[in-house]
Amino acid sequence: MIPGVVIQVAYLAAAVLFILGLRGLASPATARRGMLYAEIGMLVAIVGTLVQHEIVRYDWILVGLVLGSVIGAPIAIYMPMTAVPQRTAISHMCGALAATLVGIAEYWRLRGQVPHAEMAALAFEVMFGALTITGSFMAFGKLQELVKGAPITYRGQNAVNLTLFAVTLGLFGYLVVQPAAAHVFYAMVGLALLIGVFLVLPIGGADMPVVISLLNSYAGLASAATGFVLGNNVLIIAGALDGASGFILSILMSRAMNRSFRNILFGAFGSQATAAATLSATTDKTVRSISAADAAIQLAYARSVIVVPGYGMAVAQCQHQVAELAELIEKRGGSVKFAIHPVAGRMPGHMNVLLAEANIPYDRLYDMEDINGEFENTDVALVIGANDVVNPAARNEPSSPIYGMPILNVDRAKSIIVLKRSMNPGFAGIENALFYNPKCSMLFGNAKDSLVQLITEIKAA
Amino acid sequence: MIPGVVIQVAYLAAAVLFILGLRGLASPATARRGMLYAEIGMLVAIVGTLVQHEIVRYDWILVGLVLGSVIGAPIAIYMPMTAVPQRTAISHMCGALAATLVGIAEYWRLRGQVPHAEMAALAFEVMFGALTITGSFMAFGKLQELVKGAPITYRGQNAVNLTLFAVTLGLFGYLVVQPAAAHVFYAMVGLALLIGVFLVLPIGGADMPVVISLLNSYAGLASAATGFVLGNNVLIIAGALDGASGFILSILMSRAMNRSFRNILFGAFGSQATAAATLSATTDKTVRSISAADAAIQLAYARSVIVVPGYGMAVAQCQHQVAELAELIEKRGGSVKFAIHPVAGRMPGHMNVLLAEANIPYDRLYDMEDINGEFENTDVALVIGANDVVNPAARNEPSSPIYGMPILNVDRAKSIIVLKRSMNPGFAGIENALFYNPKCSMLFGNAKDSLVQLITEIKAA
Amino acid sequence: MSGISFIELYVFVLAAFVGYQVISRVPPLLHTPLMSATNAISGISLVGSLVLAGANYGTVATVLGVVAVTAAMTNVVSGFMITDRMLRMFKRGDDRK
Amino acid sequence: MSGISFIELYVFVLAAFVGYQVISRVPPLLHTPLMSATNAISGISLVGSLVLAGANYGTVATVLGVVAVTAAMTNVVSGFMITDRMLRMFKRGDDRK
Ligand SMILES: NC(=O)c1ccc[n+]([C@@H]2O[C@H](COP(=O)([O-])OP(=O)(O)OC[C@H]3O[C@@H](n4cnc5c(N)ncnc54)[C@H](OP(=O)(O)O)[C@@H]3O)[C@@H](O)[C@H]2O)c1
Ligand SMILES: NC(=O)c1ccc[n+]([C@@H]2O[C@H](COP(=O)([O-])OP(=O)(O)OC[C@H]3O[C@@H](n4cnc5c(N)ncnc54)[C@H](OP(=O)(O)O)[C@@H]3O)[C@@H](O)[C@H]2O)c1
Repeated sequence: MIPGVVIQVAYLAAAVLFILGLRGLASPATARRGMLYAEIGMLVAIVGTLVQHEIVRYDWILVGLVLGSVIGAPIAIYMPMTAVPQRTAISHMCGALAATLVGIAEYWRLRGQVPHAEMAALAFEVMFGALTITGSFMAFGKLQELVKGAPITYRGQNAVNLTLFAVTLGLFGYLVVQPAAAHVFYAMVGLALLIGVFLVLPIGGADMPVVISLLNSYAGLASAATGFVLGNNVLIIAGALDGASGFILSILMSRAMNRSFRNILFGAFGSQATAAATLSATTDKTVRSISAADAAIQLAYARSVIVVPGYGMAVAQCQHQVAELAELIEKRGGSVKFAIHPVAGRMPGHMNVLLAEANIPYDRLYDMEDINGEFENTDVALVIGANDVVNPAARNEPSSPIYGMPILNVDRAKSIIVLKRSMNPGFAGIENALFYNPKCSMLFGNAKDSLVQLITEIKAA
Repeated sequence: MIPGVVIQVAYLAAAVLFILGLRGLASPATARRGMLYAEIGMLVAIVGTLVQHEIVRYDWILVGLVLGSVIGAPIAIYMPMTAVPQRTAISHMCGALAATLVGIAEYWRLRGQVPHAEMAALAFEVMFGALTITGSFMAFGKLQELVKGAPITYRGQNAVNLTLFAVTLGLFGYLVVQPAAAHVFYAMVGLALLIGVFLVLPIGGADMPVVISLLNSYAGLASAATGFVLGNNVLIIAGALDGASGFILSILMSRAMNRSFRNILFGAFGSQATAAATLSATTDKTVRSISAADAAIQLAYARSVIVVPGYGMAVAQCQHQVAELAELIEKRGGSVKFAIHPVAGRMPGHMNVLLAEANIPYDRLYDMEDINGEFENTDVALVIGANDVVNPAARNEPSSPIYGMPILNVDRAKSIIVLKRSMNPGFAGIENALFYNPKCSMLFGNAKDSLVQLITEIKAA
Repeated sequence: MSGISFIELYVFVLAAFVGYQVISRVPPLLHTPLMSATNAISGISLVGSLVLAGANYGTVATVLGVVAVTAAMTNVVSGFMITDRMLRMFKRGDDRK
Repeated sequence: MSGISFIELYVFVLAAFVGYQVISRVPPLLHTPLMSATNAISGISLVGSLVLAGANYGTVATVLGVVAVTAAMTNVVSGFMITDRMLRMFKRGDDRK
């Protein structure tokens, strides 16, 4: 009785602390305290579990805990901030792996003597868990460029996938009716693992953030199902929180990208071809290229500058140079603001983290709605590796695939300087009329190199 | 098994519908749909309950349902909007009555054979229920002026109340240990009923809204405890929602009034004497009284008017005249806005409901923060029965009891017209320097009569 | 009495969180309807009272049950009707004839 | 396996509501830390794995349990540490030296 009460109280406390922890993330001022709550919650839950009767030996537990810490800590300490998407993918894989293994062990231990309702939860858990394991691993591979990032498609792909789904669901249904059919159980796990691979193959590397968030909510659902199987409420609650987070982020992303889930999951993004076509059709327009020296002069004498970072800043890893440049301009009396588009970069909040890493205070990062009115009165808009998020086609070309997506009104600034390596399109694979705007000058080259040149020139000016 | 599942599903659906219903209240545009959800939820829960096995006869149920509808509907249809506080009090009484009776019947039925944990929930339920019954009834009496509204105090009151509390808690503890002690159970119910009376006696009629909200959260807690006793989750959830609502509203009110709970519950607001003293000390200052004709001319030629309604508008029930006057001024080309202080009137949202009743669209009602900057550019601020919420002492007299309470900056308007009957103070019982401001003119008289005169004069102008 | 399981505490705590968050989002404009809406919802204690009035637990239980049903039903009916009456009054500027 | 009671559905539904509301309030500024924070919290599946690794359910269960503990613990440790590392980077203008 007593250990039962202890553990229940511990789990309830953990659940409350997790919720309070996530509430803390409503503002940067309370976020660290919130995370402390969540950490305490985790500790309470672990300690509470360890006093349970069923646990009779601690040696193997210790092995697992030490191994996990030894793997986890270096990842956390040495991982570059630009690798956050990959790490997130791996982390979903770990979470799903734990849920799936617990489910399989539970089934194995009970030798299939599982009541129907529990079997449904258990089958749900291992099915979602298994497909999240391989799906996340594939996503990791594409992001880390171990696997070819481009969508891998073949004829009849959708038919194959649908068949796989249907068969797996069939096995699921069979299991609920006949929980003792062990071979069916293991077959279902195997098929779910396959589904994870096939699901992610046709999706382009750049669409991975949405996929990762979706897998996040699947991992959460698997974890909640584990809670149902084990009758453990803190698992149910944490799984629901996790699932909600993944779901909301993927909705926000696909909305800000102006695309539907269906389009992302089954579209296999065939736009490369179209993009090339439009590009060639407009090569007769002129592009003004600018030298670093000239650009430096413009920036040195500008009274107001808005920096618009994009995915290119993450690729070039030049956030520190951006901060240095901004400081330099401010020392000379100009004002510098940062305009952050909600889907700039490749994951939610990407630009914010990078700029924070470069020590730029967050009250100088402006959300799109807050800064869009200010471009008109801005001397120079400095676009660093951003492309789609400043593409005016979203506003005025109904035929464009990004039409309707809200963008930063960079084209309203008095002059525009764009740092990128070439005229290649960005993520959406479409051309950008901004670069042909007479007010716009292109400073070609890797953003990091260009920024270093700009800084040297301005210092000399 | 089957009816069990039906009822569980019904209750879960009801809980979800209640939550969605309250979410709808986040905006007037979705509020009615939200309430429809809540109504459907209630219907689902009732129907789900009626199919339960335990129910063997429906005649008495029908009697109760019909009686309840026959009592409830006329209240809802004929009650004047100004009587909302009283009705709320009565409604908490009914809710608490239902919870308490269910608790007593449960105890009676089981002849005290109740396990300890259940007994704690049961005793909690009847204790909070009973004190809410009488407390709400007293509050109703004071608001409806059946009982003397002024605080009723006597020497040693706090000592008596504390003893009562202590004895009741003692009985509570005894019951948890000895659930079979029936006489202790009924004694505790009796004492809790007494506590309700004694708790509300020393609180002034004007402080009732805070008390009502507190009783609201008690009723919610009692209802949640019923849920624990009966193992009924929808009761737990609805009770928690109810409790949260009462709690939040009472916090908001006491914060906006710049007073602590302790002060309200035990302060017995002794400020009448002080108020009279300050009043007499300043009668040498001059007050400009104005005739309806002169006020009408000012209003008729004002280009911008802000109306500031207060409790006096509710007392005079003159919201329709206010609307008529506003329309008249607008027809003549002036602009009219309404400034709503969060605690104007005597209950949360009081002014909003009254003005909505008079058909004034809600987008013309401005919250304090949104309109406070506009008084400076306003020709006439028309204060209708408001007093404390426009008292500049809150801003510049650190010794004032309302110092620190946010107020409407009426004194910054180019001129001010105040409609009230006398120089008497308002709720807080303190004098208002605004009325001695050289820009301020007083139009004495019942607000309804004054408004009728103003309307006639403006029509004639 | 079906026995208190610890899990009901989870339900209560989570519901309190939900309540806190949902109610914090209600604007002052709608605080009066909010009060009557929660009154109506609190009428859910009806479900406990119905069993009391309809099961054969003896006369005392039935009498208490009928009173409880009446009280709770009063809340439900008047609460929802008043809330609706109030909400019907709230209009945007452009809805006005 | 302790049997599924219906009440667990309540817990799930309410937790989903709480999650939806809490997460909607996180500003875009903190979406990346949010992702790693939920990763860390999802490591709570540790509590299931610990029992598996520590109870005497046989070798297969123990092996699966140890792998599961390792995987979950990796999430907990790296999730919380990365979140903290990121959050430490977010500074207001006036905190900057
Ligand atoms: N944030 C999210 O959550 C998220 C998730 C999924 C998808 N997306 C999508 O990602 C896109 C983000 O837009 P964005 O404007 O940030 O990026 P973008 O449209 O992908 O453009 C990035 C640009 O950076 C340039 N670039 C790359 N490496 C560079 C380097 N080393 N130096 C200088 N320039 C470099 C590239 O041009 P060059 O090759 O010519 O240098 C490219 O045009 C949107 O379409 C969005 O929908 C975002
Ligand atoms: N809203 C809430 O939730 C709530 C809850 C609890 C307490 N309170 C408190 O209530 C107060 C509300 O402030 P308030 O400015 O609205 O009201 P107030 O300060 O109470 O003043 C109301 C004024 O209206 C006048 N009045 C009364 N009947 C009138 C009539 N028939 N015609 C014309 N004038 C009439 C009174 O003066 P005469 O007697 O001279 O006419 C009185 O000075 C605040 O102190 C607040 O803290 C509010």
